Parts: sequence; C-alpha cells; structure tokens
Amino acid sequence: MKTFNAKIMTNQSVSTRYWQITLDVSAIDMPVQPGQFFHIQCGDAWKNPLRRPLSVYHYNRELRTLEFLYLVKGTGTQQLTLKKKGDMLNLIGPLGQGFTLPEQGALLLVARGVGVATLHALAREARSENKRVHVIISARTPEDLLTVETLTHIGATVHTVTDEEETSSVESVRSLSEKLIREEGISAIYTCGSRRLSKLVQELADEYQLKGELATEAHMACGIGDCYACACTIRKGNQLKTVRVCTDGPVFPISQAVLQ
Amino acid sequence: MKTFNAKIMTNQSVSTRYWQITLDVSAIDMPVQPGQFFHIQCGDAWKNPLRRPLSVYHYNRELRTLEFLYLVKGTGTQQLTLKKKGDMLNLIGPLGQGFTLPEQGALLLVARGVGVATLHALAREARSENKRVHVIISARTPEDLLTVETLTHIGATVHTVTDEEETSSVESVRSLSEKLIREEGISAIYTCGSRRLSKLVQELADEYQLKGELATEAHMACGIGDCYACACTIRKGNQLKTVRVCTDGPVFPISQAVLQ
Amino acid sequence: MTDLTVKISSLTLKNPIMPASGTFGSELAPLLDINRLGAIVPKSITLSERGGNQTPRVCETDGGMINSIGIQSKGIEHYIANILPSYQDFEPPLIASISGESIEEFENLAERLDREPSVAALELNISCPNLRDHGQAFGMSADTTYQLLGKVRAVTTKPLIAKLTPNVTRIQDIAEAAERGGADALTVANTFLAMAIDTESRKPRIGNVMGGLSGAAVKPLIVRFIYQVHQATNLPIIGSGGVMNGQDAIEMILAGASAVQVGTATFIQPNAMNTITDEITDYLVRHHISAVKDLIGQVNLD
Amino acid sequence: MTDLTVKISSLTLKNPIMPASGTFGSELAPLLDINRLGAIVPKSITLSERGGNQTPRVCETDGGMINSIGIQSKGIEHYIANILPSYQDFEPPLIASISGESIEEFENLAERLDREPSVAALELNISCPNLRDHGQAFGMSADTTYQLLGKVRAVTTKPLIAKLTPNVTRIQDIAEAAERGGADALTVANTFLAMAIDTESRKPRIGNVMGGLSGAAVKPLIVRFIYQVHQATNLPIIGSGGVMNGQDAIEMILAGASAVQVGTATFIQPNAMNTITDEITDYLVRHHISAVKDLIGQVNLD
Ligand SMILES: Cc1cc2nc3c(=O)[nH]c(=O)nc-3n(C[C@H](O)[C@H](O)[C@H](O)COP(=O)(O)OP(=O)(O)OC[C@H]3O[C@@H](n4cnc5c(N)ncnc54)[C@H](O)[C@@H]3O)c2cc1C
Ligand SMILES: Cc1cc2nc3c(=O)[nH]c(=O)nc-3n(C[C@H](O)[C@H](O)[C@H](O)COP(=O)(O)OP(=O)(O)OC[C@H]3O[C@@H](n4cnc5c(N)ncnc54)[C@H](O)[C@@H]3O)c2cc1C
Ligand SMILES: Cc1cc2nc3c(=O)[nH]c(=O)nc-3n(C[C@H](O)[C@H](O)[C@H](O)COP(=O)(O)O)c2cc1C
Ligand SMILES: Cc1cc2nc3c(=O)[nH]c(=O)nc-3n(C[C@H](O)[C@H](O)[C@H](O)COP(=O)(O)O)c2cc1C
Ligand code: FES
Ligand code: FES
Repeated sequence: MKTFNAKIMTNQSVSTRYWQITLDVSAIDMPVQPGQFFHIQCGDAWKNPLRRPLSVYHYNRELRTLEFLYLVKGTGTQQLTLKKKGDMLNLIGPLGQGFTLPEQGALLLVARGVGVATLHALAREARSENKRVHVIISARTPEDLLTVETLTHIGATVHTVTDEEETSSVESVRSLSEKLIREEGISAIYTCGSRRLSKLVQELADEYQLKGELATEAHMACGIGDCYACACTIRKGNQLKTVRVCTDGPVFPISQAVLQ
Repeated sequence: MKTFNAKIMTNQSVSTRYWQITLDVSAIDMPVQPGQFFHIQCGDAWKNPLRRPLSVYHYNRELRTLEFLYLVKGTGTQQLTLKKKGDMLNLIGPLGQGFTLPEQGALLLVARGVGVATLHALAREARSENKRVHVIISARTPEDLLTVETLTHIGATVHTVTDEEETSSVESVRSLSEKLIREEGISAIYTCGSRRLSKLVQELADEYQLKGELATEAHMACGIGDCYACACTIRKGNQLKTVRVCTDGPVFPISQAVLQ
Repeated sequence: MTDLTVKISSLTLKNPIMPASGTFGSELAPLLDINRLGAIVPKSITLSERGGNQTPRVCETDGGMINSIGIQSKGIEHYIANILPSYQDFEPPLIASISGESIEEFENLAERLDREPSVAALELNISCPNLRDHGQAFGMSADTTYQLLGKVRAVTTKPLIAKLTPNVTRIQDIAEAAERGGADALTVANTFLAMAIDTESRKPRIGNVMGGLSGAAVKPLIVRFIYQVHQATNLPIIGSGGVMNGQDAIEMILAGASAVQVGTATFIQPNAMNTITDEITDYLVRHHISAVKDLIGQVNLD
Repeated sequence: MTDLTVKISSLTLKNPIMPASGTFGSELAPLLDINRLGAIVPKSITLSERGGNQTPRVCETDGGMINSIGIQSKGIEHYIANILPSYQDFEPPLIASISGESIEEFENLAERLDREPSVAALELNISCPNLRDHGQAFGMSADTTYQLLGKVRAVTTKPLIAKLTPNVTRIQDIAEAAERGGADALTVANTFLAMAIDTESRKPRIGNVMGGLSGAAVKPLIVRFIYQVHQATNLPIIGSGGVMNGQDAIEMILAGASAVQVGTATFIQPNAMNTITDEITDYLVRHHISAVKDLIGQVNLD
C-alpha cells in the first residue's frame, strides 16, 4: 500500500453512463489482487476532499497498466471524466482483502451493474489459472451490459439478463444459476453489485455447499482502516460483528454477509 | 454596465510580476472611459467567490479589444495567469467614474507600480485628442518600469524613477514635477498607485492651481454599489463623507482625497 | 404549470427566492430581473446615520467570505425618502430589514415603518455580528429576543420576521422565544462570527478583526439550523446562508424553509437569483412535483 | 536552526503538528512518518464497547465533510491491551482522547489511564456531536464542563486537555469553566453540528441525520474561536479544524494556538502532517523567525 501518482493513458466513455480509465503504473511495483481497490483523488481536493474507492478492473502485470471501470454517478466521478490523457492521478492502494480462488472446479460470477468491474478482475485471474468461469451479468438495459466481449474473449462464458428484456428477476437468475451449478461443476460462487442477487448467492452457496464470496461497498473517508466510516455488520458464527469494509473487506465470505 | 463573457486572445507575462491579458469584446458595444474598471471572475468561483477589480489598460474601439495589465499578487491574480488563449473570462463592467480631461493644456501623470496600468488608458485618451502628456513612472527596480515603450510610442513623454537608482524619493519626484509644471504648460495632474505620491500630487495641484484627479483602490465585493465593502472617506468642502469607491469612484478629484 | 408560490405569514411570494439583506440594491437592475424575485430585501436600516466599520470590510476565505460592513446607513428618514421609492416600480413585495442598537431603536424603527404602505413586512436584524462589540447580538439571548419581539409587536401590525444568529448553543430556544414574542416568521440565519489572518503581514484580513462568514462553506450548518428550528416552531422559515444554486435552495426547503435568501452568490454572478429560480422550476418538473410548497420540510427520514 | 518545539502544559512537543482524534491510526505508518509528529492522538476511547452510528457515516460537502462515526470503540481494556502498545515503538508522546457518556465514565477512564505510563496526557472529548441525542455535548454547558473537569482532575495527575465544542454562544465561558475546573490546555475545537440532504432521494446524506462538519470550510470559524479563547484564558490552545497547509497552521498559531491538529487533510493526503510541518519550517526560514513559539498569539492588531 502506498500513495502515488500515475499518468493517465486513456480515459473514455464505454457506454452512456460508464467510463474506463487506464493508468501507467510502470514506476510502481506491487501485487494487486482481484477485489482489492484504490482510493482515488478524483477532482479538486478543495471542493471534493474525499477520495473515491474504485476496485481494480484490470491490472496488467506485464504492461504495468492499471484499469478502472466506473459509473458516472455524482460529483467525484463526474470530475474524473474531466481528466485527460497525460494528466496525473493520485491514488492510495492497493487496499483491502481481495477474492480467493477455489482449489478446483469452475467459478460462477453473478454481477449486477458496475459490479461486473470488480468481478472482471477475478474472471481474468481465474482464466489465467485456466479455471472455467461462468459470468451472469445483470443490467437495466442491454446497453448497460458491460465487458461482455472482453470476458468472452478471455474465455469466460457470459450469460446476460436485463430488466428491459424481463430476464433479470431473481427467480430467472436462480434457475439459470442452478442449471449452471448442476451442469458445469461450479465449486465457487461470487457476487457484486446487488443486494437481491447477494441474497440469492448466499442461499445458493448454502444450499449447494459452494465456496462463496461477496464484494461490498461502503462510503469511505480514510480507506485504510483508521476512521470507521465504512462500518458494516457481518455474522461470525452466531455473533454479529461490526467490521471495516476498507480493511476487513471489501470481499467477505458470503456466509458472513448480513443482508436485510 | 453588463455581465458578459469575453474570449481571451492573449494572456502573458510582461515582466517578472506583471501580466497582460487581451480580450475579444467584439460582441459588446460599450463606451469605456479611462479610469473605469471591470469586475472579473479570476478563477474557480467556488474556492474564490469574490471577483477582482482591474482597471482598463486599453480599450481599442476599432479592433474591439479590451486589455488589462495586472500584478500577480494573491490567489485571484495567480489563477488569472492560468487562463489560456481561447478560454472565456466573465466580467462585469465597465464600472465606476473615470478620469476627465482638462479643457486645454498638457497633462502630468504620476504613477507608481501597477498604477501605470490605470493611467496608461488616460494617456492614450489624451493623446488621441492631441493633448501633450508627461508621465512620471516610479517603480522599485528598472525591470518593474512598465509600458514605457508603449507610452513613448503614442507620443507621451516618459520620465522614469526607481528605488534602486535612488531617484524615486518624494523630493526628487516633486522637483521633477515642478520643473514640468513650470516648463511644459501642465494644466492637470493625475495619480495612481502610491499614497505618498498622491499626497505630493494633492499639494502640487493646490499650490499650482491645477485640475487634479486620483484613482483609488479598495477591497470590493459587489463592485456595483450595493454592499458598501469599498467604503472610503473623502472631504467635501469641510465635511468628511463616506463614499463607495466602486460607484462614486474609483477616480476622485485630488482635493477630496483624505490621505493620512 | 409549476406553482412556485410560497407563503410567509400573510405574505404570498410568487417564488421562494429573495435577496439577503446587505447584498442587494437597485443598482442590480441592469444585471438581474428584479421583477422575478419573490421579494425585495434592501440593506438593513438604522435609526440614525452610521458610518460603518473600518476597511478592509471584506475578505475571501475558501468557499466563502467574511464581511464587516457594520451597517452603513443614512438613517430611517433618508430610507423612507429615497430607498423605499427607488423600489416602487418593481412588483415584488418589499421586506424592510431593520437594525437597532437598543430595543427602543427597534421599536422606533418599526413604528416609523408601520406607516409606510410600501413596506410589506419587517425583518428584524437581531443578529448582526458587526454592530456591537466582539460580535455580540440581541439574538444570542432568548430573553432579549422575547422582549424585543414583544415590544416591536406592540407597535406594528406588519408581519415580523426575526433574523436569528447562528452563533448560539441552542437556536431552538431563540426561535421559540421569538415565536412567543410575536414573530410571524424566522430568517435562519445571519452570518457566522469569523476571523482570518494574513500570514505574510500577520494582520487580520478584516479591519474590524472579526466579521461574518457567508457563502457555500456555511450551508451544511444552516441546513442543520433550519431543520432544528422547523422541529421547534410552527413559524415559516426563510433560509439564509450558502445558497449557490437551485439544489441548495431545494435542500433548505426540504429541511423546513419556506423561502430562501441569496447573498454571496449574487457577488459571484449578479443574476444568480434568476438562475436559481429557473433551477427550482427544472427540479420540480423533473420530479413531477406541481408545487414547491409541497416540499417544505419533506426531508425523508425513514 | 529553526526551533519547532512548543509546550502544552508540562509536555514539550518537538513540533506543533499532531493528528486530530478519529482521523489517525497506526495503519498510516506506511504512508506517513509518524515519528515526525509532535504527538500521537488515537481515536477517542469509551469505557465499554460501542458499535457506532448508522451508515452512511460520512458525506462530502463543499470544502468539508460531515461525519457521524459516533465513537466506535472496543472499550478501555482493549485500548490498554492493544491500542496503546501498537504505538509503543513510535517516539512522539501519546495523548489519549477519552469520551464518556457521564461524568463518572470520564472519571473512570481517567483513573484507569492514569496508571498507564505510555499515556502522556488526556484529551477530554466533551464535545462529540455524535454521541448523544441531537448533537448535545457536555461542553455546551459551562457548569457541566467545570464539574466534569474537577472530577477528572481529582483522579489523575496527567495533563488534562479539554476539547471544546464550537456549537456554543460564548466559547470563552466554557474555556474559563474548564480552566477553573483544572484543565491544563484546551483543544479548540471539535466539529460543527451539520446536516446535508440529497435532493434526489430527499434523504439525509448521513445515516444519523446530523453529524459533525470538518475541513477547510470551518477554518475561519475556528480561527475566531482560538482568538476568543486566547483572550479569555491563559491555557495553551491546540487548534483543530480546517488546517490544510502550513499557512493555515501559522494562522492558528498567530491567533493564539500553541499546537495544531490535522484531521480531514489526512484523508485528502495521508502524509499531509509531514508536508505541513515542512511548510511551517519554510515559513519560519523565509521570515527569519528562529522559534515557532515566538509566533503564538502574535496577530498584529495595530
Ligand atoms: C471497495 C469499493 C469498490 C468500488 N468499485 C467501484 C468500481 O469499480 N466502479 C464503480 O463505478 N464504482 C465502484 N464503487 C462505487 C464508487 O466508489 C462510487 O460510485 C463513487 O464513490 C461515487 O462517487 P461520486 O462522487 O460519483 O458520487 P456521489 O454520490 O456524489 O458521492 C458522494 C460520496 O458518497 C460516496 N459514495 C457514493 N456512492 C457510493 C458507493 N456506491 N460506494 C461507496 N461510496 C459511495 C462517495 O465516495 C462520496 O464520498 C466501489 C465502492 C467501493 C466501496
Ligand atoms: C478600481 C480598481 C482598479 C484596479 N486596477 C488594477 C489594475 O489595473 N492592475 C492591477 O494589477 N491591479 C489593479 N487593482 C488592484 C487589484 O484589484 C488587486 O491587486 C487584486 O484584487 C488582488 O487580488 P489577488 O487575489 O491577487 O490578491 P489577494 O490579496 O489574494 O486578494 C484577496 C482579496 O483582497 C482584495 N484585494 C487585495 N489587494 C487589493 C487592492 N490593491 N485593491 C482592491 N482589492 C484588493 C482582492 O480583490 C480579494 O478580494 C485595482 C483595484 C481597484 C479597486
Ligand atoms: C456584504 C454583506 C453585507 C451584509 N449585510 C447585512 C445586513 O445589513 N443585514 C443583515 O441582516 N444581514 C446582512 N448580511 C447577511 C446576509 O443577509 C446573509 O444572511 C448572509 O450573507 C448569508 O447568506 P449568503 O451565504 O447567501 O451570503 C450581509 C452579508 C454580506 C455578505
Ligand atoms: C471521521 C472523523 C472522526 C472523528 N472522531 C473524533 C473522535 O473520536 N473524537 C474527537 O474528539 N474528535 C473526533 N473528530 C473531530 C476531529 O478530531 C477534529 O477535531 C475535526 O475533524 C476538525 O479538524 P479537521 O478540520 O482538521 O478535520 C473526528 C473527525 C472526523 C472527520
Ligand atoms: S474508510 Fe476509514 S476505516 Fe474504512
Ligand atoms: S464593492 Fe459593493 S459597494 Fe462597492
């Protein structure tokens, strides 16, 4: 973990609401795990004092590039879109606990919206170890379906469902998931981006005795474990515990998730 | 007086501490008098809510360009230097009461530092009416002497004095002025930029019965007469009166100036 | 059609946006459509002539400004003879802000203005941090506030708006005291007592050492005060402090304000009040809300 | 050689810069040279375990942030067993910030920590806006402050630093009460009670509705409070609120602070405290001032 500046190589929109940014991190030597995040100064530190957490979309160890895929939501991400090629970006990271891969068997990734950014890095990691990867991507509209091609290109099998096509109900995703679990030798299931789908994944992991992990989100100040802004409640055994998303997470075993 | 945007044609340093900015005001039709000023949004309106007043350095009626000469002093003027050709600048103006020319006779302008920016516009106006103009420019160092060439070029006679050369004491400027008053048919005397020189000019105007005017400065908020931030005390007859520099000034008869 | 009207006691305003006293004058006419304002609020007036404070009277801070104008005024007679008539050709109702050095002065001012038909309501500036020593103000004491309102209430039937100071431990107590004393509405609030020092010269950046902070920086404090006052009283509230755009105005309305004053933003852009009014309309249209008054106090707490 | 040392009661700090409680932890070690701090101030500790407030616990405002962490803590025994030892290898003296729900809890906490040699001083957080209902705090009452200080003074010989709240009408009264009660120094101040509403969802942007405002936006208010407290008491003052750079720190020192805490700036840049210390040295060198303590309270008023 360090604070560093990185030069922006590209920063462009990939669909109406999503942007992708690529940084040159050749000066930085660091191991980056899927599920970890960086805490980023998106704009003028005066008007926007708080950094924004973005999880690693792709870290290319050979080219030493670091990519983020982000939803343009409020002032911070809006300001990030104003940064241009050649500008410097200030980051702290890598931060937090990433995903862990199963020893064997295939992975099922269930993503909603920009949650796919986080799971994309996991899919890459798993594919680089030649594990089979199925990804269910859920989104509002077909245009909001992100990274389908990239995932397909690296050899993951992508299944898309959308609200517009009325294929994204929890029940539809459940039956699709159950089919994959039964037919594709899934040993681990991962999710990010939707509370309803997290609940589903929790149930599936329990029912089918799968390894399961969840990447969570929380509003953050420090990002490194000092301020307790990012508190969330998890279940350990039969006790409820308050933990910090930034250092104890953002990835937790799905069994620990408390999803009201 | 209006609020308008103008495109920046050039914005560059003219010496270590001074910059000059030229705006395209072809869309704006307005009479601008020497001594009047514009109230300018120099930077990010969030961090720097207050505008900065700058007096007209040169308004070219034919080319419809507007120029300011400014000292880089604090955050506002520092941010102004960051503006680039093609950027827009937001201004309110022209504001305030300008200089008035004498019916006949020559003019003596006594400027210190960036005060010459304000008097430069007056020199141009007087020269365009073919009046003779003498300008005494006082500065810290010879490098800080501004617009000497431009003034010479338009046919004004320039006399420079500096602290470094030890030629800028009030006594030296007094004897130089008195010589010019006696020998050059001076009928009006103007000053800007120094309290000590203003006092001198006030004395000279009184002693030699000259028309005299002074351009003053004050910290401003609104710039248009609403807020009373820019209060200053003047003497009218034998009464002291509080007036607003932005609307009652910035140019006042030198006899009214209260110079402690 | 979007309904922007709001009521401040017996006064109906065509929209919730009005100037903050001390930041507005008829000089704005060429730069702002004054007829589009909900009300007109001229600079606070005092009984007799006052010179105001030492210069510099303003300085800039991050996201805000400190002022120490100190109510420069030519006295009530000049106000009636010159200032009031200068607004007579504009449509919006005029709220006269009055500022006394004693309760008696407030009484006298109110009595005098009660006879002026062009005055629609009185705003009592019991909160100016620049008038008395070290930022003291009447509105810092619930007792004084209660007494002052009572005395003024006795001499005029015009709607009384008490402008509270934010420099207090419990604004609810002052609000209740003003209500009991007879206030018809509350302006929340005046400026925050503040100070800035130039580290190069080591001098205070305001001639009078301290002054009042306004601008974007104070908005989260004012929103909190509005919310607290709205919970403590039934009086209509006029929010004042840090409104820069339509969203800021909506935020104050959700917290409990019926109308909103705009001060510092006018120094940034003279037509800010017109823009803010347009942005409120846009917001209502986008959210399919027919009347702005339906938003007053409607912050969603569950 | 520039002398950066300052004294806070019997404590000599190698420089005036220390963290603000709640914004610092040993997790910063890879990003900040902790040994270059004037003191270490961990997060406020409570007697028993507390869960803290609802989320979201932070939100951003223009030039600042609102927090409502609400003192999440594992209790004093965990603090002594785990937190204090985690700082034992660092040089700066440790100031323990304690936060009770009653005067007795403050007493118990102070008594317990009096026996810990690694604790150099106690900061009494009598000003947290996030602990009790609607932002109430002990430090809002001079009487309570006086009593609380007296009780705590009786159980410990360690230097006591009372952290005042800015949410009061007259901070001078609270400062004097703390001094009379036995405080050795004052931190001026904690956060300002504030609120923000998301106009799109119409929900408060903080789970707990209100929280404490910190950051650049509040600096002009804190500078004023420091100046007022410095005039009212002889106690050393630790400024806290809105320091972003060395100039801000110098400004507070000129107003009367002997030391300065840095909170929000650390979220912006984790090494902010090191940079600020460097900037103070630069300032002293540039102005030919040999010791920073010569600047304390030296605002030039003529
Ligand atoms: C560990 C982690 C990884 C994330 N990875 C990604 C990613 O890869 N791509 C992506 O698009 N988004 C990601 N997010 C969400 C992203 O951080 C927010 O969308 C972003 O902070 C919104 O900032 P804003 O200024 O645009 O929105 P605003 O709503 O204006 O933000 C205001 C404040 O709220 C906080 N905030 C708002 N929404 C969220 C949120 N969902 N999570 C955390 N803080 C929030 C902001 O950080 C800021 O402090 C991640 C969040 C976390 C915690
Ligand atoms: C009518 C008028 C005409 C002027 N014409 C010129 C000109 O042509 N060229 C030029 O270089 N300067 C001129 N000045 C001075 C110029 O306005 C200030 O130098 C400038 O505002 C400083 O801003 P800053 O942010 O760089 O400095 P800062 O010191 O950071 O400014 C902080 C605040 O103080 C105010 N302030 C500081 N110094 C002055 C000052 N001398 N006069 C008024 N306000 C001040 C600023 O406007 C701002 O509100 C003029 C001033 C007035 C009143
Ligand atoms: C330059 C200036 C002068 C002011 N004069 C007065 C005044 O005379 N009477 C008054 O009640 N408030 C006065 N105020 C306070 C404003 O009316 C308003 O309450 C405050 O500025 C907060 O709003 P803002 O952040 O929109 O500026 C003044 C404020 C400024 C900035
Ligand atoms: C996230 C956060 C948590 C805080 N927690 C505490 C705390 O536990 N105890 C305390 O006394 N002050 C706490 N504070 C207040 C700070 O110590 C400090 O006084 C305040 O933030 C002002 O300084 P700043 O503007 O430099 O942040 C907290 C502030 C923040 C932002
Ligand atoms: S964001 Fe500060 S502890 Fe997690
Ligand atoms: S600057 Fe507002 S009256 Fe002159």
